[in-house]
Amino acid sequence: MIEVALRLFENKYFLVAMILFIIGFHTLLTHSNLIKKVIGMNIMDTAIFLFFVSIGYVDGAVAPIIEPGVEQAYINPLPTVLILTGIVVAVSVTAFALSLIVKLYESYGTLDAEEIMRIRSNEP
Amino acid sequence: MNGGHFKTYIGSTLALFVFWLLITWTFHYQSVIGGLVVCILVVAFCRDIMIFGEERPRVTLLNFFRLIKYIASLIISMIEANIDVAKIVLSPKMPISPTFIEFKTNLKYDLTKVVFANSITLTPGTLTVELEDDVYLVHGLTRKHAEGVIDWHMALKLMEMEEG
Amino acid sequence: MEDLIVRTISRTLVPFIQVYGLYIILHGHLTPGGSFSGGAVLGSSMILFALSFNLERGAKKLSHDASTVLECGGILIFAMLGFYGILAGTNFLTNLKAGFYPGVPGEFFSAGFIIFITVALAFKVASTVITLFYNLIETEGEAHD
Amino acid sequence: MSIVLDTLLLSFLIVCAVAVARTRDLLSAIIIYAAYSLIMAVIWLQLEAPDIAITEAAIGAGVTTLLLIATISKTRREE
Amino acid sequence: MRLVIILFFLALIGFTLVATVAEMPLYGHPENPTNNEVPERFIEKGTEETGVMNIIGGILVDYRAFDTLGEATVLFVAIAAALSALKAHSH
Repeated sequence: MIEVALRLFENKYFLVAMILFIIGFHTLLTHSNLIKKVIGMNIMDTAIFLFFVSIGYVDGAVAPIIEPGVEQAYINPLPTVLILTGIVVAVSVTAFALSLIVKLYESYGTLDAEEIMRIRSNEP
Repeated sequence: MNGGHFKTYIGSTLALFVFWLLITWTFHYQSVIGGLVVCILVVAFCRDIMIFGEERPRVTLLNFFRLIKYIASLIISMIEANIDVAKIVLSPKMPISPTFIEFKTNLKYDLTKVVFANSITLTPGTLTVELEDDVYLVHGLTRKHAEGVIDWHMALKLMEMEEG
Repeated sequence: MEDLIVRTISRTLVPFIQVYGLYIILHGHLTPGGSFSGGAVLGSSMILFALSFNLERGAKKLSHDASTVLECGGILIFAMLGFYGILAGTNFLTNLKAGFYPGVPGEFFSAGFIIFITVALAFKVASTVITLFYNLIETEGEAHD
Repeated sequence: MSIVLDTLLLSFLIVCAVAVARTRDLLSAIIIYAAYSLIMAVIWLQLEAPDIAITEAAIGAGVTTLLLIATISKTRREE
Repeated sequence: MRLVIILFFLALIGFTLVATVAEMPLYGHPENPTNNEVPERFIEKGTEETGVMNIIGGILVDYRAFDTLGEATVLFVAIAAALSALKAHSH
């Protein structure tokens, strides 16, 4: 048990990424407010980004900006590149979701997902 | 586009170029050429929002020294006000008496008005809430703080700079 | 928001923010940064300008037509530079082997087409940010009905 | 020293994420989310990824917050 | 009732994820399976093949330029979708 706890503390970045994923997922599932759902989705996004980038980290290494004539270890650049595109895709998804929310508010007058479902079920 | 505006454009380009040199920290000829092109493009894009001659004091060497003196005395009064506010906050009775106060200054230009308002905000204990034409609305932590702002010696220094 | 303090401070700051954004873009091959971050900084400077004056003034500064041109032109330049590789007898989007100017690594003008693509993509990202913000905040009742 | 700083930043992250979920006022939730993004930018620097740090500070804390605030200015503030 | 089911499944997912973390390779260890020959090659040959000092910029715009082109397309599609949703007629 103590071994597992020590291992978890050693891998604390991975652990925190998983906890943030669960928190974001919980926000996304249980809150009925649409903007809260979008924020929860963003938290899930950043949790996955954190997981990816911390996989690429190497102890005692520096960022991959080459200095000529200096011998040193560099971190793994591939996760950084993948996440850089991921952040921009995340913000475009957020923008699209927000524009849909604005239109939903215009036609139903509420931000509550369950209320929108109720209004829709009463419609013929 | 008259002569005074042209001087403003040249001065803004120089200020932006000094900023470019500070962040690149190199004198390589390619970087210097690129920086000049970037600064001229930015000034051309922002040409209608520059701070022109009728809104600021004239830029002279004397005013530059006065600005340095102003910043030095601002830092000194910030330290004094910090100690003062720390005493008030740490004392068990908390002798605060929040006060709003309105007053006028004789500052002419927009830029000096804004510099004075920001100096009031930077010193702990007082806070500029609103600046409408000439009238400052200041919130003070105690009555003494709020009344001390009215005849603050910093405004005199700014008026000296305005006269050139 | 018509506040004298906010307006004067943002008039002073916007040129510096734009120079910093262009520095991040143009040094994408030397220092941290690049198209996405620099484009976001440029777009944010325009949003600050529009917020501290008013939206109409900002729309006059960078009109919708201009941002459409930036939007489509950025991605078009990207694809055209890719097709130059095919023209030179190599693959799509080939850099140094297709004959772009290599320069000395570490200098300002180096690394072939990377600097062109970075600038094109950065202006695309900047105009995306500005357009999304404008369309979310614009007042109702003028576009339709 | 680094371990202490890392643990502190990570616990701030979790506290901010929980606070976003618990806050009733949407504007407060958005401001807390901006603080979360800024802490995330510092963590990217700790992980030696300065490119992502700049991008996160500009996009995550700047643009996403602006878009969310623009949305609640068009809709409503209470949950 | 729905809340209980949600919480149960969240606890299940959380337990699985945390158990995965306990079995992951050590954080920051240089011998990890991710640090194989691929990043080594990028770091060794990156400067001479693309002429950049910032390897991340080189990978983003040169080695994986096609990926970045697709990503620019995603931005384009996102803005087109957002505009068409916002400017649509109400009826």
